[in-house]
Amino acid sequence: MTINVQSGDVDIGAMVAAAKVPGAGAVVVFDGIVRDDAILEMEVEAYEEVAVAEMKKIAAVATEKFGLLHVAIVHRTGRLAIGENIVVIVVSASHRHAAYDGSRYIIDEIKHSVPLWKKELTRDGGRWVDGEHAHGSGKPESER
Amino acid sequence: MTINVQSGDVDIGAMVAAAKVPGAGAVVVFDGIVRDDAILEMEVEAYEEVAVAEMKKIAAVATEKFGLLHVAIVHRTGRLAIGENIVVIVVSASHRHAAYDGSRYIIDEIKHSVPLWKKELTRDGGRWVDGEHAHGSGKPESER
Amino acid sequence: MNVNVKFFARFRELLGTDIVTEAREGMTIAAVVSAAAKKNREGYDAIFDQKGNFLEFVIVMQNGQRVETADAAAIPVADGDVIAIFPPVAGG
Amino acid sequence: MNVNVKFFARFRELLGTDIVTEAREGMTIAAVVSAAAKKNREGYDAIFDQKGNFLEFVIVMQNGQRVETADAAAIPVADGDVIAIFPPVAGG
Repeated sequence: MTINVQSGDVDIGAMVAAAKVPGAGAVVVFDGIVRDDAILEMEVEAYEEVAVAEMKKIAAVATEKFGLLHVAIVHRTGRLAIGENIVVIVVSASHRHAAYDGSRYIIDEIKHSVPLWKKELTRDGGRWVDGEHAHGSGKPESER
Repeated sequence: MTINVQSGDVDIGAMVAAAKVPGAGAVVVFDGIVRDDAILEMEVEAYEEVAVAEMKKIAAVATEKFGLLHVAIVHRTGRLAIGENIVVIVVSASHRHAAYDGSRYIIDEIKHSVPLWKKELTRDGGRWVDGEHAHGSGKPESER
Repeated sequence: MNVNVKFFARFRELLGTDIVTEAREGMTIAAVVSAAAKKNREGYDAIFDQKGNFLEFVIVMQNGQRVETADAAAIPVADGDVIAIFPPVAGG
Repeated sequence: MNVNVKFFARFRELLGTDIVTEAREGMTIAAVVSAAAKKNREGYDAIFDQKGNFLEFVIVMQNGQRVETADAAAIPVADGDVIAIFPPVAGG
Protein backbone atom coordinates (compact mmCIF):
# COMPACT_ATOMS: atom_id res chain seq x y z
CA MET A 1 0.00 0.00 0.00
CA THR A 2 1.51 3.30 -1.13
CA ILE A 3 -0.23 6.49 -0.02
CA ASN A 4 1.32 9.85 -0.80
CA VAL A 5 0.49 13.53 -0.74
CA GLN A 6 3.06 15.25 -2.92
CA SER A 7 3.62 18.21 -5.21
CA GLY A 8 5.47 16.22 -7.87
CA ASP A 9 3.77 14.32 -10.66
CA VAL A 10 3.30 10.55 -10.80
CA ASP A 11 4.27 7.83 -13.26
CA ILE A 12 1.01 6.03 -13.95
CA GLY A 13 2.74 3.31 -15.99
CA ALA A 14 4.98 2.48 -13.04
CA MET A 15 2.00 2.52 -10.66
CA VAL A 16 0.15 0.03 -12.91
CA ALA A 17 3.24 -2.19 -13.08
CA ALA A 18 3.43 -2.20 -9.26
CA ALA A 19 -0.22 -3.28 -9.08
CA LYS A 20 0.50 -6.52 -10.98
CA VAL A 21 0.90 -8.65 -7.88
CA PRO A 22 0.33 -12.43 -7.74
CA GLY A 23 -3.35 -13.27 -8.18
CA ALA A 24 -4.23 -9.99 -9.89
CA GLY A 25 -6.38 -10.21 -13.02
CA ALA A 26 -7.67 -6.65 -13.21
CA VAL A 27 -6.11 -3.26 -12.59
CA VAL A 28 -8.28 -0.14 -12.44
CA VAL A 29 -6.81 3.35 -12.50
CA PHE A 30 -8.71 6.49 -11.58
CA ASP A 31 -7.01 9.72 -12.61
CA GLY A 32 -8.70 12.95 -11.56
CA ILE A 33 -7.34 15.79 -13.65
CA VAL A 34 -7.66 19.57 -13.70
CA ARG A 35 -10.65 20.35 -15.92
CA ASP A 36 -10.69 23.41 -18.11
CA ASP A 37 -13.60 25.18 -16.39
CA ALA A 38 -12.53 28.61 -17.62
CA ILE A 39 -9.72 28.60 -15.09
CA LEU A 40 -6.02 29.38 -15.37
CA GLU A 41 -4.72 26.88 -12.85
CA MET A 42 -5.77 24.95 -9.78
CA GLU A 43 -4.23 25.12 -6.35
CA VAL A 44 -4.53 22.14 -4.03
CA GLU A 45 -4.02 22.36 -0.30
CA ALA A 46 -3.79 19.49 2.16
CA TYR A 47 -3.67 18.94 5.90
CA GLU A 48 -0.97 16.54 4.97
CA GLU A 49 -0.44 14.33 8.02
CA VAL A 50 -4.15 13.80 8.51
CA ALA A 51 -4.80 13.40 4.77
CA VAL A 52 -2.23 10.60 4.54
CA ALA A 53 -3.55 8.89 7.67
CA GLU A 54 -7.14 9.16 6.46
CA MET A 55 -6.27 7.78 3.00
CA LYS A 56 -4.44 4.87 4.62
CA LYS A 57 -7.58 4.11 6.58
CA ILE A 58 -9.71 4.29 3.41
CA ALA A 59 -7.28 2.02 1.55
CA ALA A 60 -7.35 -0.52 4.38
CA VAL A 61 -11.14 -0.54 4.50
CA ALA A 62 -11.35 -0.89 0.70
CA THR A 63 -8.82 -3.72 0.72
CA GLU A 64 -10.86 -5.59 3.29
CA LYS A 65 -14.28 -4.78 1.84
CA PHE A 66 -13.52 -5.57 -1.81
CA GLY A 67 -10.64 -8.03 -1.53
CA LEU A 68 -8.19 -5.71 -3.25
CA LEU A 69 -4.67 -7.05 -3.77
CA HIS A 70 -2.93 -3.70 -4.15
CA VAL A 71 -3.80 -0.06 -3.52
CA ALA A 72 -1.76 3.03 -4.37
CA ILE A 73 -3.03 6.58 -3.96
CA VAL A 74 -1.17 9.77 -4.81
CA HIS A 75 -2.82 13.14 -4.23
CA ARG A 76 -1.01 16.17 -5.55
CA THR A 77 -0.75 19.55 -3.83
CA GLY A 78 0.31 22.99 -5.04
CA ARG A 79 -0.33 24.67 -8.36
CA LEU A 80 -1.52 22.41 -11.16
CA ALA A 81 -2.12 23.30 -14.80
CA ILE A 82 -5.14 22.21 -16.80
CA GLY A 83 -4.92 18.50 -17.60
CA GLU A 84 -2.51 17.74 -14.78
CA ASN A 85 -3.12 14.80 -12.47
CA ILE A 86 -4.76 15.81 -9.18
CA VAL A 87 -5.29 12.35 -7.75
CA VAL A 88 -4.28 8.95 -9.08
CA ILE A 89 -5.69 5.78 -7.57
CA VAL A 90 -4.45 2.39 -8.77
CA VAL A 91 -5.96 -0.82 -7.44
CA SER A 92 -5.79 -4.44 -8.47
CA ALA A 93 -7.97 -7.44 -7.69
CA SER A 94 -8.51 -10.96 -8.97
CA HIS A 95 -11.56 -9.88 -10.94
CA ARG A 96 -12.77 -6.67 -12.48
CA HIS A 97 -15.89 -6.11 -10.38
CA ALA A 98 -13.85 -5.89 -7.17
CA ALA A 99 -11.30 -3.59 -8.83
CA TYR A 100 -13.95 -1.18 -10.14
CA ASP A 101 -15.95 -1.20 -6.91
CA GLY A 102 -12.84 -0.73 -4.78
CA SER A 103 -11.52 2.10 -6.94
CA ARG A 104 -14.82 3.92 -6.84
CA TYR A 105 -15.18 3.46 -3.11
CA ILE A 106 -11.76 5.02 -2.56
CA ILE A 107 -12.36 8.15 -4.65
CA ASP A 108 -15.82 8.64 -3.13
CA GLU A 109 -14.36 8.42 0.37
CA ILE A 110 -11.48 10.75 -0.47
CA LYS A 111 -13.94 13.37 -1.66
CA HIS A 112 -16.00 12.82 1.44
CA SER A 113 -13.56 12.77 4.31
CA VAL A 114 -9.93 13.61 3.50
CA PRO A 115 -8.74 17.14 4.42
CA LEU A 116 -7.88 18.44 0.96
CA TRP A 117 -9.11 21.60 -0.73
CA LYS A 118 -9.00 22.89 -4.27
CA LYS A 119 -8.98 26.49 -5.38
CA GLU A 120 -9.67 27.38 -8.99
CA LEU A 121 -7.49 30.28 -10.03
CA THR A 122 -9.24 32.52 -12.52
CA ARG A 123 -8.50 35.82 -14.20
CA ASP A 124 -10.44 37.63 -11.42
CA GLY A 125 -8.72 35.83 -8.58
CA GLY A 126 -9.95 32.47 -7.45
CA ARG A 127 -12.73 30.45 -5.90
CA TRP A 128 -12.54 27.57 -3.46
CA VAL A 129 -14.30 24.49 -4.79
CA ASP A 130 -17.26 23.32 -2.73
CA GLY A 131 -17.04 19.78 -1.47
CA GLU A 132 -19.45 17.16 -2.79
CA HIS A 133 -20.63 16.41 0.72
CA ALA A 134 -21.15 19.22 3.16
CA HIS A 135 -20.06 18.13 6.61
CA GLY A 136 -23.17 19.84 7.75
CA SER A 137 -23.75 18.34 11.12
CA GLY A 138 -20.26 18.93 12.34
CA LYS A 139 -20.42 15.48 13.87
CA PRO A 140 -17.40 13.22 13.97
CA GLU A 141 -17.32 10.78 11.07
CA SER A 142 -18.29 7.81 13.21
CA GLU A 143 -21.61 9.47 14.03
CA ARG A 144 -22.52 10.55 10.54
CA MET B 1 -11.38 6.86 -30.81
CA THR B 2 -8.54 4.35 -31.11
CA ILE B 3 -9.49 0.68 -31.34
CA ASN B 4 -6.81 -1.92 -31.96
CA VAL B 5 -6.31 -5.66 -31.90
CA GLN B 6 -2.56 -6.24 -31.79
CA SER B 7 0.12 -8.60 -30.58
CA GLY B 8 2.41 -5.85 -29.30
CA ASP B 9 2.14 -4.30 -25.85
CA VAL B 10 0.66 -0.89 -25.06
CA ASP B 11 1.95 2.24 -23.35
CA ILE B 12 -0.67 2.98 -20.72
CA GLY B 13 0.95 6.30 -19.78
CA ALA B 14 0.67 7.49 -23.39
CA MET B 15 -2.94 6.26 -23.57
CA VAL B 16 -3.81 8.25 -20.44
CA ALA B 17 -2.10 11.35 -21.86
CA ALA B 18 -4.16 11.01 -25.05
CA ALA B 19 -7.37 10.85 -22.99
CA LYS B 20 -6.76 14.33 -21.52
CA VAL B 21 -8.92 16.15 -24.04
CA PRO B 22 -10.63 19.51 -23.43
CA GLY B 23 -13.41 19.18 -20.86
CA ALA B 24 -12.04 15.99 -19.31
CA GLY B 25 -11.93 15.85 -15.51
CA ALA B 26 -11.65 12.09 -14.98
CA VAL B 27 -9.74 9.32 -16.73
CA VAL B 28 -10.48 5.68 -15.93
CA VAL B 29 -8.23 2.86 -17.09
CA PHE B 30 -9.20 -0.80 -17.08
CA ASP B 31 -6.30 -3.19 -17.57
CA GLY B 32 -7.16 -6.88 -17.79
CA ILE B 33 -4.01 -8.91 -17.16
CA VAL B 34 -3.03 -12.57 -17.32
CA ARG B 35 -3.74 -14.02 -13.89
CA ASP B 36 -1.54 -16.68 -12.41
CA ASP B 37 -4.13 -19.46 -12.31
CA ALA B 38 -1.51 -22.23 -12.29
CA ILE B 39 -0.88 -21.58 -15.96
CA LEU B 40 2.29 -21.11 -17.96
CA GLU B 41 1.01 -18.62 -20.50
CA MET B 42 -2.16 -17.46 -22.14
CA GLU B 43 -2.92 -17.49 -25.84
CA VAL B 44 -5.44 -15.02 -27.20
CA GLU B 45 -7.15 -15.46 -30.56
CA ALA B 46 -9.31 -12.94 -32.40
CA TYR B 47 -11.55 -12.79 -35.44
CA GLU B 48 -9.75 -9.56 -35.99
CA GLU B 49 -11.82 -7.63 -38.55
CA VAL B 50 -15.05 -8.37 -36.73
CA ALA B 51 -13.51 -7.80 -33.30
CA VAL B 52 -12.33 -4.32 -34.30
CA ALA B 53 -15.68 -3.45 -35.90
CA GLU B 54 -17.58 -4.72 -32.86
CA MET B 55 -15.37 -2.78 -30.43
CA LYS B 56 -15.85 0.39 -32.50
CA LYS B 57 -19.59 -0.11 -32.18
CA ILE B 58 -19.29 -0.62 -28.41
CA ALA B 59 -17.12 2.49 -28.08
CA ALA B 60 -19.62 4.56 -30.06
CA VAL B 61 -22.54 3.36 -27.96
CA ALA B 62 -20.61 4.02 -24.72
CA THR B 63 -19.63 7.50 -25.91
CA GLU B 64 -23.24 8.33 -26.62
CA LYS B 65 -24.71 6.63 -23.57
CA PHE B 66 -22.28 8.01 -20.96
CA GLY B 67 -21.07 11.22 -22.61
CA LEU B 68 -17.49 10.00 -22.85
CA LEU B 69 -14.97 12.43 -24.31
CA HIS B 70 -12.36 9.87 -25.37
CA VAL B 71 -12.24 6.09 -25.75
CA ALA B 72 -9.23 3.92 -26.57
CA ILE B 73 -9.29 0.12 -26.54
CA VAL B 74 -6.39 -2.20 -27.25
CA HIS B 75 -6.90 -5.97 -27.13
CA ARG B 76 -3.82 -8.12 -27.41
CA THR B 77 -3.54 -11.40 -29.30
CA GLY B 78 -0.97 -14.17 -29.30
CA ARG B 79 1.02 -15.60 -26.41
CA LEU B 80 1.02 -13.55 -23.23
CA ALA B 81 2.97 -14.20 -20.04
CA ILE B 82 1.51 -13.92 -16.54
CA GLY B 83 0.94 -10.27 -15.64
CA GLU B 84 0.90 -9.09 -19.25
CA ASN B 85 -1.84 -6.76 -20.44
CA ILE B 86 -4.66 -8.57 -22.27
CA VAL B 87 -6.97 -5.64 -22.77
CA VAL B 88 -6.51 -1.97 -21.92
CA ILE B 89 -9.47 0.42 -22.00
CA VAL B 90 -8.91 4.13 -21.37
CA VAL B 91 -11.84 6.53 -21.24
CA SER B 92 -12.27 10.11 -20.14
CA ALA B 93 -15.31 12.17 -19.20
CA SER B 94 -16.10 15.44 -17.48
CA HIS B 95 -16.90 13.66 -14.24
CA ARG B 96 -15.92 10.42 -12.63
CA HIS B 97 -19.28 8.67 -12.59
CA ALA B 98 -19.54 8.77 -16.39
CA ALA B 99 -15.94 7.60 -16.75
CA TYR B 100 -16.41 4.62 -14.42
CA ASP B 101 -19.78 3.66 -15.89
CA GLY B 102 -18.53 3.98 -19.45
CA SER B 103 -15.39 1.95 -18.76
CA ARG B 104 -17.34 -0.81 -17.12
CA TYR B 105 -19.91 -0.89 -19.89
CA ILE B 106 -17.16 -1.32 -22.46
CA ILE B 107 -15.42 -4.25 -20.75
CA ASP B 108 -18.75 -5.97 -20.03
CA GLU B 109 -19.75 -5.67 -23.69
CA ILE B 110 -16.34 -6.86 -24.91
CA LYS B 111 -16.66 -9.98 -22.81
CA HIS B 112 -20.19 -10.44 -24.07
CA SER B 113 -20.03 -9.92 -27.80
CA VAL B 114 -16.57 -9.50 -29.32
CA PRO B 115 -15.09 -12.54 -31.11
CA LEU B 116 -12.03 -13.13 -28.95
CA TRP B 117 -10.97 -16.31 -27.20
CA LYS B 118 -8.43 -17.12 -24.52
CA LYS B 119 -6.62 -20.39 -24.02
CA GLU B 120 -4.77 -21.06 -20.79
CA LEU B 121 -1.60 -22.99 -21.51
CA THR B 122 -0.76 -25.38 -18.72
CA ARG B 123 1.81 -28.07 -18.13
CA ASP B 124 -0.63 -30.69 -19.47
CA GLY B 125 -1.60 -28.74 -22.55
CA GLY B 126 -4.25 -26.12 -22.37
CA ARG B 127 -7.88 -25.26 -21.83
CA TRP B 128 -10.07 -22.74 -23.61
CA VAL B 129 -11.60 -20.26 -21.21
CA ASP B 130 -15.39 -20.31 -21.05
CA GLY B 131 -17.07 -17.03 -21.83
CA GLU B 132 -18.94 -15.18 -19.09
CA HIS B 133 -22.09 -15.22 -21.19
CA ALA B 134 -22.95 -18.31 -23.14
CA HIS B 135 -24.42 -17.28 -26.47
CA GLY B 136 -26.84 -20.05 -25.78
CA SER B 137 -29.71 -19.29 -28.03
CA GLY B 138 -27.61 -18.83 -31.10
CA LYS B 139 -29.79 -15.81 -31.85
CA PRO B 140 -28.34 -12.68 -33.37
CA GLU B 141 -27.39 -10.11 -30.78
CA SER B 142 -30.34 -7.87 -31.59
CA GLU B 143 -32.76 -10.61 -30.56
CA ARG B 144 -31.08 -11.63 -27.37
CA MET C 1 -18.21 -20.43 -56.65
CA ASN C 2 -15.81 -20.03 -53.70
CA VAL C 3 -16.70 -19.61 -50.07
CA ASN C 4 -14.16 -19.06 -47.28
CA VAL C 5 -14.93 -20.92 -44.04
CA LYS C 6 -13.19 -19.60 -40.95
CA PHE C 7 -13.16 -21.66 -37.78
CA PHE C 8 -11.93 -20.10 -34.54
CA ALA C 9 -10.57 -21.24 -31.18
CA ARG C 10 -11.33 -24.90 -30.39
CA PHE C 11 -12.95 -25.39 -33.79
CA ARG C 12 -9.85 -24.00 -35.53
CA GLU C 13 -7.62 -26.38 -33.63
CA LEU C 14 -9.68 -29.32 -34.90
CA LEU C 15 -10.46 -28.14 -38.42
CA GLY C 16 -8.07 -25.40 -39.46
CA THR C 17 -9.24 -22.04 -40.75
CA ASP C 18 -9.57 -20.02 -43.95
CA ILE C 19 -10.79 -23.10 -45.78
CA VAL C 20 -11.74 -22.12 -49.30
CA THR C 21 -14.48 -24.44 -50.46
CA GLU C 22 -16.09 -24.86 -53.85
CA ALA C 23 -19.84 -24.38 -53.31
CA ARG C 24 -22.64 -25.29 -55.66
CA GLU C 25 -25.35 -22.76 -56.53
CA GLY C 26 -28.05 -22.70 -53.82
CA MET C 27 -25.92 -24.43 -51.19
CA THR C 28 -26.81 -23.25 -47.67
CA ILE C 29 -24.44 -21.96 -45.01
CA ALA C 30 -25.05 -25.12 -42.98
CA ALA C 31 -24.22 -27.36 -45.96
CA VAL C 32 -20.98 -25.52 -46.73
CA VAL C 33 -19.84 -25.65 -43.11
CA SER C 34 -20.84 -29.29 -42.82
CA ALA C 35 -18.78 -30.16 -45.90
CA ALA C 36 -15.75 -28.28 -44.53
CA ALA C 37 -16.10 -29.91 -41.09
CA LYS C 38 -16.54 -33.49 -42.28
CA LYS C 39 -12.83 -34.06 -42.75
CA ASN C 40 -12.42 -34.42 -38.98
CA ARG C 41 -14.96 -36.35 -36.94
CA GLU C 42 -14.14 -34.63 -33.65
CA GLY C 43 -14.33 -31.23 -35.32
CA TYR C 44 -17.67 -32.05 -36.91
CA ASP C 45 -19.10 -33.32 -33.62
CA ALA C 46 -17.96 -30.16 -31.83
CA ILE C 47 -20.20 -28.12 -34.13
CA PHE C 48 -23.14 -30.28 -35.22
CA ASP C 49 -25.55 -32.56 -33.39
CA GLN C 50 -26.45 -36.04 -34.58
CA LYS C 51 -29.21 -34.70 -36.84
CA GLY C 52 -26.72 -32.38 -38.54
CA ASN C 53 -28.03 -29.19 -36.90
CA PHE C 54 -25.70 -26.63 -35.36
CA LEU C 55 -25.19 -27.23 -31.66
CA GLU C 56 -26.98 -24.63 -29.57
CA PHE C 57 -23.95 -22.61 -28.49
CA VAL C 58 -22.26 -22.39 -31.90
CA ILE C 59 -22.06 -18.90 -33.40
CA VAL C 60 -22.38 -18.43 -37.16
CA MET C 61 -21.47 -15.29 -39.10
CA GLN C 62 -21.87 -14.57 -42.78
CA ASN C 63 -19.56 -11.75 -43.90
CA GLY C 64 -19.17 -10.51 -40.34
CA GLN C 65 -22.91 -10.50 -39.59
CA ARG C 66 -24.42 -12.87 -37.06
CA VAL C 67 -26.84 -15.44 -38.50
CA GLU C 68 -29.23 -17.40 -36.33
CA THR C 69 -28.09 -21.03 -36.38
CA ALA C 70 -31.62 -22.20 -37.22
CA ASP C 71 -31.60 -19.92 -40.29
CA ALA C 72 -28.18 -21.11 -41.44
CA ALA C 73 -29.79 -24.21 -42.92
CA ALA C 74 -31.99 -22.03 -45.14
CA ILE C 75 -29.73 -19.15 -46.16
CA PRO C 76 -27.76 -19.79 -49.35
CA VAL C 77 -24.15 -18.72 -49.73
CA ALA C 78 -22.90 -16.40 -52.46
CA ASP C 79 -19.58 -16.33 -54.28
CA GLY C 80 -16.88 -14.74 -52.09
CA ASP C 81 -18.80 -15.19 -48.85
CA VAL C 82 -16.84 -15.47 -45.62
CA ILE C 83 -18.54 -17.85 -43.19
CA ALA C 84 -17.23 -17.80 -39.61
CA ILE C 85 -17.99 -20.49 -37.06
CA PHE C 86 -16.96 -20.15 -33.45
CA PRO C 87 -17.70 -21.06 -29.84
CA PRO C 88 -18.95 -18.47 -27.31
CA VAL C 89 -16.58 -15.53 -27.01
CA ALA C 90 -14.29 -15.14 -24.01
CA GLY C 91 -12.14 -12.05 -24.50
CA GLY C 92 -11.36 -9.16 -22.20
CA MET D 1 1.11 26.22 27.71
CA ASN D 2 1.37 26.31 23.93
CA VAL D 3 -1.25 25.23 21.43
CA ASN D 4 -0.77 25.24 17.63
CA VAL D 5 -3.81 26.40 15.66
CA LYS D 6 -3.87 25.39 12.02
CA PHE D 7 -6.34 27.02 9.66
CA PHE D 8 -6.80 25.62 6.16
CA ALA D 9 -8.08 26.78 2.78
CA ARG D 10 -10.28 29.89 2.98
CA PHE D 11 -9.67 30.19 6.72
CA ARG D 12 -5.90 30.05 6.20
CA GLU D 13 -6.08 32.81 3.62
CA LEU D 14 -7.83 35.04 6.16
CA LEU D 15 -6.01 34.06 9.32
CA GLY D 16 -2.74 32.34 8.48
CA THR D 17 -1.82 28.93 9.85
CA ASP D 18 0.44 27.26 12.41
CA ILE D 19 -0.41 29.95 14.93
CA VAL D 20 1.22 29.09 18.23
CA THR D 21 -0.91 30.51 21.00
CA GLU D 22 -0.30 30.76 24.72
CA ALA D 23 -3.27 29.05 26.39
CA ARG D 24 -4.31 29.26 30.03
CA GLU D 25 -5.05 26.12 32.02
CA GLY D 26 -8.60 24.92 31.33
CA MET D 27 -9.07 26.96 28.17
CA THR D 28 -11.38 25.19 25.71
CA ILE D 29 -10.72 24.46 22.04
CA ALA D 30 -13.35 27.04 21.09
CA ALA D 31 -11.74 29.71 23.25
CA VAL D 32 -8.27 29.08 21.81
CA VAL D 33 -9.55 29.20 18.23
CA SER D 34 -11.62 32.29 18.98
CA ALA D 35 -8.56 34.09 20.36
CA ALA D 36 -6.50 33.13 17.31
CA ALA D 37 -9.26 34.22 14.91
CA LYS D 38 -10.05 37.56 16.52
CA LYS D 39 -7.16 39.34 14.84
CA ASN D 40 -9.16 39.39 11.59
CA ARG D 41 -12.87 40.19 11.61
CA GLU D 42 -13.59 38.49 8.29
CA GLY D 43 -11.68 35.42 9.38
CA TYR D 44 -13.55 35.27 12.69
CA ASP D 45 -16.93 35.69 10.97
CA ALA D 46 -16.10 32.88 8.55
CA ILE D 47 -15.79 30.48 11.48
CA PHE D 48 -18.06 31.71 14.28
CA ASP D 49 -21.66 32.88 14.43
CA GLN D 50 -22.77 36.00 16.30
CA LYS D 51 -23.10 34.06 19.55
CA GLY D 52 -19.52 32.86 19.26
CA ASN D 53 -20.43 29.29 18.33
CA PHE D 54 -18.73 27.47 15.49
CA LEU D 55 -20.68 27.79 12.25
CA GLU D 56 -22.43 24.58 11.32
CA PHE D 57 -20.13 23.51 8.48
CA VAL D 58 -16.81 24.18 10.22
CA ILE D 59 -14.69 21.13 10.97
CA VAL D 60 -12.61 20.96 14.13
CA MET D 61 -9.81 18.52 14.85
CA GLN D 62 -7.75 18.08 17.99
CA ASN D 63 -4.47 16.27 17.26
CA GLY D 64 -5.87 14.87 14.01
CA GLN D 65 -9.10 13.59 15.57
CA ARG D 66 -12.44 15.06 14.64
CA VAL D 67 -14.24 16.87 17.48
CA GLU D 68 -17.93 17.73 17.32
CA THR D 69 -18.18 21.53 17.09
CA ALA D 70 -20.72 21.58 19.93
CA ASP D 71 -18.20 19.77 22.16
CA ALA D 72 -15.35 22.10 21.25
CA ALA D 73 -16.69 24.66 23.71
CA ALA D 74 -16.36 22.15 26.53
CA ILE D 75 -13.16 20.25 25.74
CA PRO D 76 -10.02 21.80 27.26
CA VAL D 77 -6.76 21.97 25.36
CA ALA D 78 -3.52 20.46 26.59
CA ASP D 79 0.04 21.65 26.15
CA GLY D 80 1.33 20.81 22.67
CA ASP D 81 -2.14 20.28 21.18
CA VAL D 82 -2.62 20.84 17.48
CA ILE D 83 -6.05 22.28 16.74
CA ALA D 84 -7.11 22.28 13.07
CA ILE D 85 -10.01 24.32 11.76
CA PHE D 86 -11.21 23.94 8.18
CA PRO D 87 -14.15 24.20 5.80
CA PRO D 88 -15.74 21.10 4.18
CA VAL D 89 -13.20 19.05 2.28
CA ALA D 90 -13.08 19.10 -1.52
CA GLY D 91 -10.21 16.94 -2.68
CA GLY D 92 -10.03 14.23 -5.29
